Amino acid sequence: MSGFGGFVLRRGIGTVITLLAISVIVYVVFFVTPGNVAQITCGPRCSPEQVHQVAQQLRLDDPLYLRYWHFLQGILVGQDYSTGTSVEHCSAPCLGLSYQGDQQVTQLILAKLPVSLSLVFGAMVLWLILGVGTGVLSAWRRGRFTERLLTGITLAGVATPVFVIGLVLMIVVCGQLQLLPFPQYVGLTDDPEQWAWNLLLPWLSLALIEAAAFARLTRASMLETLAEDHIRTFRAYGVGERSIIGRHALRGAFAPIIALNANNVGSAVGGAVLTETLFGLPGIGQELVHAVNVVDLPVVVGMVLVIGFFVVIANAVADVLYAVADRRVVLA
Amino acid sequence: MSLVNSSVDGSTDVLVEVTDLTVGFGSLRAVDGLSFSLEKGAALGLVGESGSGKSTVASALLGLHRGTGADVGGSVRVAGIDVQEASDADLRLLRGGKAAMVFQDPLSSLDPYYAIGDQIAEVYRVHTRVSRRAARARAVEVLDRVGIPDALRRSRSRPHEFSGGMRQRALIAMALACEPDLLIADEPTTALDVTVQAQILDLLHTLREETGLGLLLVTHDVGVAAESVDEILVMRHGRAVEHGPVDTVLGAPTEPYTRDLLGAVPRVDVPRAPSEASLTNAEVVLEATGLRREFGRGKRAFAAVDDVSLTIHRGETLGIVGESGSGKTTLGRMLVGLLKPTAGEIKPGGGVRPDVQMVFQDPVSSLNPRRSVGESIADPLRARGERDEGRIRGRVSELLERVGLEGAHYDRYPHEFSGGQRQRVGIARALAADPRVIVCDEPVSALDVTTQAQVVALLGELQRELGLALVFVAHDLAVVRQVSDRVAVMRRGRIVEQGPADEVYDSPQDPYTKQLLAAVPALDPQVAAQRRAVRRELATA
Amino acid sequence: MSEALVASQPAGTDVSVPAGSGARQFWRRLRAQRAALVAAVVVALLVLVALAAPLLTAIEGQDPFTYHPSLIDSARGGVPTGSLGGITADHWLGVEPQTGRDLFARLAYGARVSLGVALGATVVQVTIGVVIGVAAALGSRWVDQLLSRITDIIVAMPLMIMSLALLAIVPSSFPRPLLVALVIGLIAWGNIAKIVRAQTLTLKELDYVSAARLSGWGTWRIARRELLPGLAAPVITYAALLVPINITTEAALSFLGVGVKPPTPSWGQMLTAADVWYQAAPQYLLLPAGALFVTVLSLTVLGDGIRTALDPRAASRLRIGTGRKREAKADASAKGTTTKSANSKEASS
Amino acid sequence: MRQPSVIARRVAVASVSLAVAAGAAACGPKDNDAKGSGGDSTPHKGGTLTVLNSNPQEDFDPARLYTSGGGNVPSLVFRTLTTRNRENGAAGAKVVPDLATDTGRPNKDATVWTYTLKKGLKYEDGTAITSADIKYGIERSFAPELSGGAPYLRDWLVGAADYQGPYKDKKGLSAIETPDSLTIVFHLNKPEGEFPYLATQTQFTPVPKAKDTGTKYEQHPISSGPYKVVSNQNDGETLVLERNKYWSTATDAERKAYPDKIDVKSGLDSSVINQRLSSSQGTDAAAVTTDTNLGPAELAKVTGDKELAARVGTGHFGYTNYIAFNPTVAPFNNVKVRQAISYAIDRSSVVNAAGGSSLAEAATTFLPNQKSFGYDPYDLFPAGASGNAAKAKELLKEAGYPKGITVTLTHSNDKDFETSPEIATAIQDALKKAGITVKLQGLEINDYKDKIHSVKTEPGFFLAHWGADWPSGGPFLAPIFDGRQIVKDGANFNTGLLNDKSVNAEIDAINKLTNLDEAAKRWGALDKKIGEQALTVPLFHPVYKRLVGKDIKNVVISDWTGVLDISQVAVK
Repeated sequence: MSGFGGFVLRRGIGTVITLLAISVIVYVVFFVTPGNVAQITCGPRCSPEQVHQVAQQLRLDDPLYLRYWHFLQGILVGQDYSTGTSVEHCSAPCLGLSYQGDQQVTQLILAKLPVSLSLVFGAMVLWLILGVGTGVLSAWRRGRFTERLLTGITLAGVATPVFVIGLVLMIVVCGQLQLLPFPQYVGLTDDPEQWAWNLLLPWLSLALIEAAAFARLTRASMLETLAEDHIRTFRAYGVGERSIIGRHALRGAFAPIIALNANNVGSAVGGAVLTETLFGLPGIGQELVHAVNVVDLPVVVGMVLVIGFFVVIANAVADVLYAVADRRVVLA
Repeated sequence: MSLVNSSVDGSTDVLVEVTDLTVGFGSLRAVDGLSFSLEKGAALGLVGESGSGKSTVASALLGLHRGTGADVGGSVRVAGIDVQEASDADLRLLRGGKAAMVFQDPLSSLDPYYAIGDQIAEVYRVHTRVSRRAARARAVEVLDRVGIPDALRRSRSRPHEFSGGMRQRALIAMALACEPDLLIADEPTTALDVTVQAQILDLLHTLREETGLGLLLVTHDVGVAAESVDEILVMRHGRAVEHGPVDTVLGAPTEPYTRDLLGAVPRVDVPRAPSEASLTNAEVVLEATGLRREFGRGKRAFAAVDDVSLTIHRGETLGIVGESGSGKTTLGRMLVGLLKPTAGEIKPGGGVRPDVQMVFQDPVSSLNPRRSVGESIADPLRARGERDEGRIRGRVSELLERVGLEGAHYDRYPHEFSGGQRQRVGIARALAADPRVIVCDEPVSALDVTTQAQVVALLGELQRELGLALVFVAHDLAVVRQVSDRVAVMRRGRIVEQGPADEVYDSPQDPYTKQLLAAVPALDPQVAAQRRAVRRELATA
Repeated sequence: MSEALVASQPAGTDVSVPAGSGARQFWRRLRAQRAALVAAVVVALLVLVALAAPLLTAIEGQDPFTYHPSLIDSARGGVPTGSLGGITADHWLGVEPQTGRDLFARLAYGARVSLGVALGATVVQVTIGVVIGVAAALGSRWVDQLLSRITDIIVAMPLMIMSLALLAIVPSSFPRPLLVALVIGLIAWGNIAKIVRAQTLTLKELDYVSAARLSGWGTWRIARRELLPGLAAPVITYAALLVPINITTEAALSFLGVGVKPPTPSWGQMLTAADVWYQAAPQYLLLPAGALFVTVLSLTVLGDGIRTALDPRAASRLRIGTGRKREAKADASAKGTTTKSANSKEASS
Repeated sequence: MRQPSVIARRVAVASVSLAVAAGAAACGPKDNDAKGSGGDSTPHKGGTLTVLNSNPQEDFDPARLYTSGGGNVPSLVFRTLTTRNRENGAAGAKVVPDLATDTGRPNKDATVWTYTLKKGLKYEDGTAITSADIKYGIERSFAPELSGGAPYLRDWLVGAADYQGPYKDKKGLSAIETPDSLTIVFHLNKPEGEFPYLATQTQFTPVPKAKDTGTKYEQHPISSGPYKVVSNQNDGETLVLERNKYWSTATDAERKAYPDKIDVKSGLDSSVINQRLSSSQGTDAAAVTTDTNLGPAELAKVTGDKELAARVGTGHFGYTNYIAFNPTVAPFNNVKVRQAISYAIDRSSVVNAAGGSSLAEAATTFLPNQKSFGYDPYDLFPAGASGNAAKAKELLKEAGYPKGITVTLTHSNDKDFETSPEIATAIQDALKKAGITVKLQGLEINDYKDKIHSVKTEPGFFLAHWGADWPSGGPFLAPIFDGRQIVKDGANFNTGLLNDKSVNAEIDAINKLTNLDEAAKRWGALDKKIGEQALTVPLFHPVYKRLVGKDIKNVVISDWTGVLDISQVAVK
């Protein structure tokens, strides 16, 4: 088990370094991004004096390294801030306060994360079912019409941007057929049924886009496995085609599917911007784009770190799952 | 048709009846009009070089060509089932139920993702309606039967957790699970070390003795066949060359091809004419002292080569022999400088740059498929600064001719050559650097015996002519004896025995060397039986 | 779209030692696949349309920029007045709502931008990916650590966000299509670098690379002569996948308002503007969507074809993903083997 | 104010460069077509109204809100000294009393304004509203923590320029006096006849000092209006408002407050909002939107459907989209060049780009085309519908450019259909005929705003827009053309850098008028006078068309906001 402990430790250190590097990059990039933050925060018709006051309030006049140091301090020991009438404490790890809403970034993230996670994990189930199912079918019916049809459909998913798929689905399914409600996020803990019902369409839109990659991967891995010697063994022992496909060929595709899936889940947490936007799901991606537009640096840094964290963690989890799926692999 | 039917009705003991079998893949005829039969409990060896169609025959017995687009003609009856005419369901009953197959590479022949016991149980359940639990019990039983210790626990392991020999035992266990009448073994020991090979052959022998299994053994190794079967069928280009009892075919071959084949097989018990160099105590060209090489770090570190010292003289051949994992390849790579030793040093004799080159095992991967062979051979010349195209071409052509190819082959690509020819290209490339030493890492193990003999002969010739020192790394004891003046036996990274070839082979001192030599299959069935007895002794000792 | 571009593909780690070589074999094998041939023809046609856009629109007698207010119904939001979205002999595919600009001309010129941006970005991604991947695989442990870490960081950065920021930083005088191609290329090379690193790690263990080292060549020359050709198959295959992904990325950036700027047409921009028109003027949406679909489909099929032609061992198999490496050669020790598998794994995550 | 996110892109949201939450002026006749489709059109109390919005109500602090007339949703919670008249059309552009008994009593030169509160006014917790609370509310809006409101208080109140709010400066603003709990007096540093308009803004809402929680106040602002905030999630993304039982129609003649409950759901894509309103399923049948207009594509669909068309409300907000010139940059320093462009402009293609003739009306005046602004329909450089290329060429020749000129048009990259690339390309195409080659310079929105609002970086030729803080010429013309409002080192809106003594003097003179009708006429005349300098090319005034759910009744659209007034809507 010490091997696993070492793995966790190494990955932990790697994660911290990666996230630190990301935060520095974001700080630098947004430092040179145009947009007078104080003016944006204060309002367009603020006088120069007011803008100056706001800039002081937000420490915008400090040199970049000091601002970054302040940010690190917040993470390590938290930070105090004034609401005007009282002094509040943002406890460590504090990612700072939004320039715009004076909200604690950590709380903002906690509010948005359930939405993004609901979207991504639900969609994940669908894209695995759709993608792997399609992949298995097309590996089985390889070279026949079924396979070509399925390939075409999944590629259509890739080729059509989500804002087109999603909108058309919504107009048809919710507007014309009235099969589903127009999506509106409902918390999982508030009402699980409504949660699923409302998210079904976003899940489907996101899944349609990702499914093709899984279908291709599944099919390719299965065909590769089918060409391997051990399949010949089982054929030579009278094992039926169904079992060969379903048990042996599919099993060979597990590990690569896990790897791809982890990759996609990790990046979709912050990457499903367009899906969130279209369906009005108040998730990380949507908030992040908004924060970028108003140059709300603390929010941008915080959100990017969370997204980076998920990507890194997803990959670490994938490595573990991969090692479980394929026992020949050792964690390193 | 009616004839065949009557033979089944006539309750003769015919297990396999192949009549005028042809198998074609497109324009290629892999098997061309082959007929033979096998009685219950008998053992037939199909022997031939690569491309002779022997494995195709094995597949045809189980109808494995069905649905692949191969063109199968003639008739095949196995255990009373007409393989050509049988329904898919009947064919599945045959496969594994009446006739089971054991494949060459035991690792890739098992599903890497499932426990071995589960895989055997799965196959068992295809043929017998039993519960999962009963099938697992049966799996443990057959695993125990083939000599896997602690079978219950080991049945839960996955293939990669087994050693090569264990895997092959597991495959044999799978074959035994449904108590078939016929065992088809397709090169069952080719991927195994010689000691393990002996164990597997012994196992097959015992199983036959005890269960009365019929055996069809497909192999390229005449020695393996000699150890295991009653009858031999020598194949070439899809046709039968010679067919008869093992003693007759091996003892008094009538066909010239069979004679050539037997002549090419290296013998472990035949001494080599010593080279001049070994007699004259020539100068030392390479000296290695206290070599050690570790892989991995921390807890996973292990030494592939540990405290190895060698000297190599001009014009002599040093054979390094050992089984897989013995560290012989690592040692070879250190000698040429592809790997840096963790400890110890390698120095050229007389302080001259050693100029060590290498000939690689795999003729496929040792040449860049995207460059012409001429370009590959020219590499050392260009690297040394030669810029004159004409001179380069001239030298490369010369080298190509020297190794028995044509100078005009300069612009050809590796895939246009056969395995043996590619190995010649590899030799030419090594020569291009004007080396004093060439390390040959299993240079012939991927080649057929006849080709093997030619390449070995070429190396010997070159050595005499150019005064090269050769380090010949191989697992095949016979080949090593054939070429070496001195031999070093390696085991687990160390040299256990080193000395003149004849001494090591004829009066081995180390028990491991003895074990190795006892494991070498003999061409003479009588000798084989003797060796089997010796092995039992060694094992119990 | 962002979803597509973050969908990175894990590394292919099998080492192909293609039996064949030389351009002739490649073409022979490519020609043997009908689907790939058809796809190649379609791709060629698309490229041709893009290149010949000025000529084609001249034949039509239109250009992509001129407004035709008379062809739209201003009171109804600017919907084209004619039937089928205003298809006439003058306007082969109808006109754009709100402006009356010719859709055929915009589609043809849009192909230039979309394909150009996507190809440009792919070239950047492949170049960076190959350089970083090869350097990491061949460099010392420290170089490898450093480059792999940088790759991790790039992979963990949300692409959309960095694009938004970078596109805002660069002065507007910088040619926009070039900028979009550069930004996509500079941000999304992580996965290809990982693939190349894994592939190079395996390739460099091959005997012919060792032989080249024994010949006395240096690392650079070996990388160029022995490794790069071996990387061609996986890189080309992956690049064929990247092109459609990049096209949709451009579309997504347009959707977020930072793509190629009007009046320069691009398919992504057309899609973005058209999606709300899907009920009122369906062909406005269907044209760019169809063009994108055909492009993605044919590029994918062509990519598979090229892969198959480069690596016949993979014949009839489409490969994006991780292959489990065959266990190593006879002499590899058990431990060595597991470490190797771990390497290939590392690269695929 | 907040910028609408890039994402809320498809439809131009009614965000004046300034006013977020309120809209504009009304369309002519009282539209019967906006009534609910049911037989009984009489509104009743009860039910739940759903509001589907694209932008979250991120600011819900009265100090931070920048509204015209108190906003739509905010005005359900915040009552102010005065408010807008909640009636259809031009009548809706009038200012009426709210908390106060009248619209304010000025002294002779309109520098001192006195208000008296109605009796019996209470907060949601039952405590009494006092004039001191109003003063405190205004003082809060000076705190840097709570910045965001309109600049007028700072500019007009005596000694307010350096005031930093009650958190830093406990003494308070001496310009505001509260002699007793019902009276409040404002001292201005110059005459401002339009002060009653200013008093409609949310800064004039009472904030009880004891309940002030600084920047957190917006999570639960204390209601003085008919509804109180029950829940405010995710920074204004979902709001639930329920009745404030201490509010009474007896003291509030303006707000009808028919529904019992109001659910505000935002963060929605604009096309989704319109789709939901047109489908009107479930709770969407009783839904409206306060920030999403119909876009051209949706309009094309809606006009073909009678049932839907009957549910579209049309309104006009005082708002102008225009081209701005910087006369210090060549060649725009030459008035003939500016005139040439004015003549050359093809307004019909610009209108099409903005959504067609149903969503935009060609503009030849800077002031919006409404009576309350003193609209005078002049057309100084008649360009017709599609531009007068000949006249433009002639002027260019006179200006010394016989072969035409090449100019760079700066615009934003936002998809707002106002200063966006679509409009810019339409202008590019339109000016081609007159031999004017336009190069486009598209800037990211923040960059664009920084550039055009700084005298140091202001480009010569760019797209701009301006919206009314209240329906009068004052806040429309003064920030843009008053020479004393040129800001050298901050956000400057006088983009024409006009500092004309006669203009300045006329602005001062009109500000003294407390008769607003008379003032309107003079604003109109001033607009025409400034127009002669061709510092801007007015392009179009937007028209707002919005759908309502099928159960919605009593749709009132004033000329002040241009959109339905949520306080009048009924769902039963």
